[in-house]
Amino acid sequence: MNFHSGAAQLAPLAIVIPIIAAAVLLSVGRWLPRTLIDVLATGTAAATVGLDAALFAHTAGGRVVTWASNWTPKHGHSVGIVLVADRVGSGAALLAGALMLCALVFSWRYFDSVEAHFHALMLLFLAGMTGFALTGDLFDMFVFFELMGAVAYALTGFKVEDPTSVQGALNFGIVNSFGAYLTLMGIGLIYAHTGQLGLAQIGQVLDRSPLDALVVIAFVLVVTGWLVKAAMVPFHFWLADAHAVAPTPVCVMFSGIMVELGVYGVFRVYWTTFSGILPPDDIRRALLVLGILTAVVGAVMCLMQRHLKRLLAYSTIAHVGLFICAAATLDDSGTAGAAVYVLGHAGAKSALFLLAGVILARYGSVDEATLHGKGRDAKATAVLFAVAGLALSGLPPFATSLGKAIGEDALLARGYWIGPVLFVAVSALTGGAVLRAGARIFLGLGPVPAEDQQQTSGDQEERETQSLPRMPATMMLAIVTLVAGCLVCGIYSPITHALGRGATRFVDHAGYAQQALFGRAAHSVALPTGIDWTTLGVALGLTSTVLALLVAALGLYAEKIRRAAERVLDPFAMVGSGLRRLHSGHVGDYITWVFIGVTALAALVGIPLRQ
Amino acid sequence: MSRTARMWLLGLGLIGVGVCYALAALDLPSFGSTFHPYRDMAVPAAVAHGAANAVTSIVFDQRGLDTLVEEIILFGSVIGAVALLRPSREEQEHGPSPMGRVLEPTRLLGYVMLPTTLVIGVDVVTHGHLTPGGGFQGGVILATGLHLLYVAGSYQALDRLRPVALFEHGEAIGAAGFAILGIAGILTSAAYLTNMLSYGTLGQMFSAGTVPILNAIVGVEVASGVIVLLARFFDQAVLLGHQRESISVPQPGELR
Amino acid sequence: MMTAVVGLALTLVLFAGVAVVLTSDPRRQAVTLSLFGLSLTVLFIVLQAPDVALSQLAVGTAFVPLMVLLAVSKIRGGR
Amino acid sequence: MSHYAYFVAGALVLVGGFGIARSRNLVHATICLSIAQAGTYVLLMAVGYQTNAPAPVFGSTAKPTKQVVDPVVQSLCLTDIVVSATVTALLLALSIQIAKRHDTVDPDELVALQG
Repeated sequence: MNFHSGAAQLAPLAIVIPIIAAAVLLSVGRWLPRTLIDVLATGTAAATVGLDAALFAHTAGGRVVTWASNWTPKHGHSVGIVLVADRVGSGAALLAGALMLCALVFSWRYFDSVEAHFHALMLLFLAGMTGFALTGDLFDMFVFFELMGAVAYALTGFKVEDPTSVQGALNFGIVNSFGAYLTLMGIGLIYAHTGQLGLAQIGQVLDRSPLDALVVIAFVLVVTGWLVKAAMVPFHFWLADAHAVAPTPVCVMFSGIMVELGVYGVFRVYWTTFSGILPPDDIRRALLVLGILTAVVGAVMCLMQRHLKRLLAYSTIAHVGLFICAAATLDDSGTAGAAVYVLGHAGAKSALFLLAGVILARYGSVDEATLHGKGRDAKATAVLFAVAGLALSGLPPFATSLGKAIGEDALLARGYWIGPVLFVAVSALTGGAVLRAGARIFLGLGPVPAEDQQQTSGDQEERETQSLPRMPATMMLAIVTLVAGCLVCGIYSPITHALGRGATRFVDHAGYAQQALFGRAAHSVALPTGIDWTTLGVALGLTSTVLALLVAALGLYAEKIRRAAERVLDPFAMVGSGLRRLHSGHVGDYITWVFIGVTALAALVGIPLRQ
Repeated sequence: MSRTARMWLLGLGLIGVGVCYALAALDLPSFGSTFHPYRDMAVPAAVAHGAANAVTSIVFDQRGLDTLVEEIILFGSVIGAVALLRPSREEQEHGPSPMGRVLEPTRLLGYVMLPTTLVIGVDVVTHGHLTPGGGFQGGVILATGLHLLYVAGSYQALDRLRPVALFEHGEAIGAAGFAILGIAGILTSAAYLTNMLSYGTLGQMFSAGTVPILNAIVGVEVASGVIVLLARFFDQAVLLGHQRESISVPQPGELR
Repeated sequence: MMTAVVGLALTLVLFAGVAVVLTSDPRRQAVTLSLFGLSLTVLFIVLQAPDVALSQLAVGTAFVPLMVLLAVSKIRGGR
Repeated sequence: MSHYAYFVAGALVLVGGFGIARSRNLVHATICLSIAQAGTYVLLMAVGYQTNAPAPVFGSTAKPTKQVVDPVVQSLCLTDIVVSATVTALLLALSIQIAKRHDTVDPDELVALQG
């Protein structure tokens, strides 16, 4: 029994180093030149990446368990808080650190920052995400969730001069906080029922208790907060508002990892605490239904956008739907697929957001229609945009394509033929929308789209820098790193295999408790099936890429076709505009949808369980 | 969505969630029961570490990590609110607006209550491990108490007593202090945030190890943070005027 | 006896909460919110939670209503 | 009667959510959010209550006993109160900025983010 290895110190350090740096920055930031602030913040992010990487390396043989305040358990019981780093958790922390590093490098030439507030907030945001990924305690998860949230609201509204910015931040703040309070209600219920707060400890009690309404509702309420963060339909409304207005480096963190941490939270809580009592078939069906809905709504809304950051935000919603579907297979292969997909998506989508930031810096707008043909001279930006767009649409050998292939395979193995269809369709639609926007902006293809008053245009977006005639080297470096990362994770199999084995550990309910509470060493695990490139995977990836190009072309030249087919497509157009009207930017609507969503989730999970 | 549609949908959602919650609540142990497994472990643990106030022991010792993060939430929110409330380009300071006559009794009440509140605040912080209260409660009392000066009608006095920059440092030092004391736990003992000092005798001033120190640090952090936060809100409400002229667009007729 | 006191405090909290939500003018809401904070304080004292009661008293009856008042006066003054 | 406290807690959350959804003022909505959060305090405290047990504070004289009201939920509730205050502060700050930029804090009139 060993809770005191040197590696055990890594997890708390990865959480508090950014906190200490943020405090230092706040205190002395006003006297430091901007360059030094940048160096300090970037250096801290790099140090955190180093700690996370060391932690990730140590999780090869099992989980790294840390009992904070040294309250190591006796006979599996403790009053303390445990941090449990496994492959998936420490991988998420590592990804958060790496994205933060890229975002901070990108922002070297960004913002005329007021003192060091922006940097301090970003570092606290990193601390919150790291803690959420590493903790093994349900209430501690809530606290880290709130840290992530509070800092994120402030970061979203950071451009206070921008009218839409503060409104998006407020919508985000109210909906997300309300979700968090529902989570806390769930925690209260489960605490009353089990008398425990640790994930593993609660799981141990639930393993031995009968299934009743309380457990079902507690599960639904607990995951509601995480699902609001994950932007699952119908909890997703805040996401597009917040992404459309947040500063570009912040969008990278939101789309690249924060939203994914919501998905992580759902499955972490399911596997460690509820998987011994809630039947997997039931949970799988419920999550698949909502995951498919999320993917479809996100993809359709994405296609209808002209505000570049909003377009990317809806594509994130669509991809979250796919992550949920993959992980909802509730087996190791599907979980591995989701993990690889998240990794690849983080690279491609973050690069696209940064490119949108570059476009904003250069042309003072992120509106696809306004920018028509404006980007003809920006060769490097155009090439990177196209590559990232193709990666998003599932072109092999990018990691997005590999993750998609593994997910499709896992869903097929469970008999869900709809899996591959959905994955290909969503990749084609979202990738197509991105490529269409790119073709308009950089190549000037297609006619200039007509004005549409109903839509959020990207013209009011406030510049975040001085006007930049050329892309600075630091921005270029951040973007190239992200795209390259997406490629490397797709072709360098040790990374995928590490995540695959990690997924097997992630879904090991008993093993988690044994190691966290009793210090027993983890079993060695085999690689899940189907996590390498297959002919089918490559073929489906190529299919979605070709379809994406087709979608882009249709988007550019469809005006005539659409008019011709107007009568045939009329019902679809009505659905589309109805769907668009639901995204009203009204916080009252959003809260109403939270209630509907909770009811729907509870019905999906609970009704089939009634005897 | 129209208002009517929203209300209908909301009604549906409220009924749905209400029914779910009621079903769950009916399965709870009845109110006031003796089923508290965590309590059964936490109270002996608090006593073993010499903390006469079991709540404070849980807050700073057993579940100290939660409290660290909670303080960081406060820290981050204060930075966030300060950043969000920074004066924008079209605003400028224009001295405190006249607040009207403050009644003499009110003014007197403010001046009398101020020292009392501050003493209570310090007492609540320093005895947090023994009696109800602690760094957080005491910090809020101290910070809010200081603003009784405003009730006393003296914004100038408040402004002098409240060098905001200094309190920003206090806040940062408090936040960093908590985190760094945690690292000291790694260096001296086995784990982050370990309560590494001697536990003393239950009920004594110097007991419960690091708990009183953390309490004091949190007191500094919370008092400073709340002062900075309130200062920013006061600046907005009292000092900053909105220069409407500078942003108003000239009407077509005026251009001639 | 104790049960009746707890029940009374809970009812007080519930009514005060509904009153806050139904007060549509935020300036008056600062007052009802303060009363709601006070009723929660009473509930926590009755439920043998002096630490929480003290927190709630400081935050719920003084700090938060004060911020609300300041925000409302800024929002009104700015218009 | 034995579950009354739990129902009050749930009712506060629902009432708070109801208030946000029909709110015509963002400051009002922010306050309603804090009412919803108060529901979580009440639930936590109700869960930790034990009839006729004393508070978990022994002072320098009282003899420690295990039969006290659950101090764990009280600690959670303290955290919860801090979170509530800070989130309220942030949302109020955002409301002030919205009022400056849009000249209104009525969600019905804020139409910048659609589609």
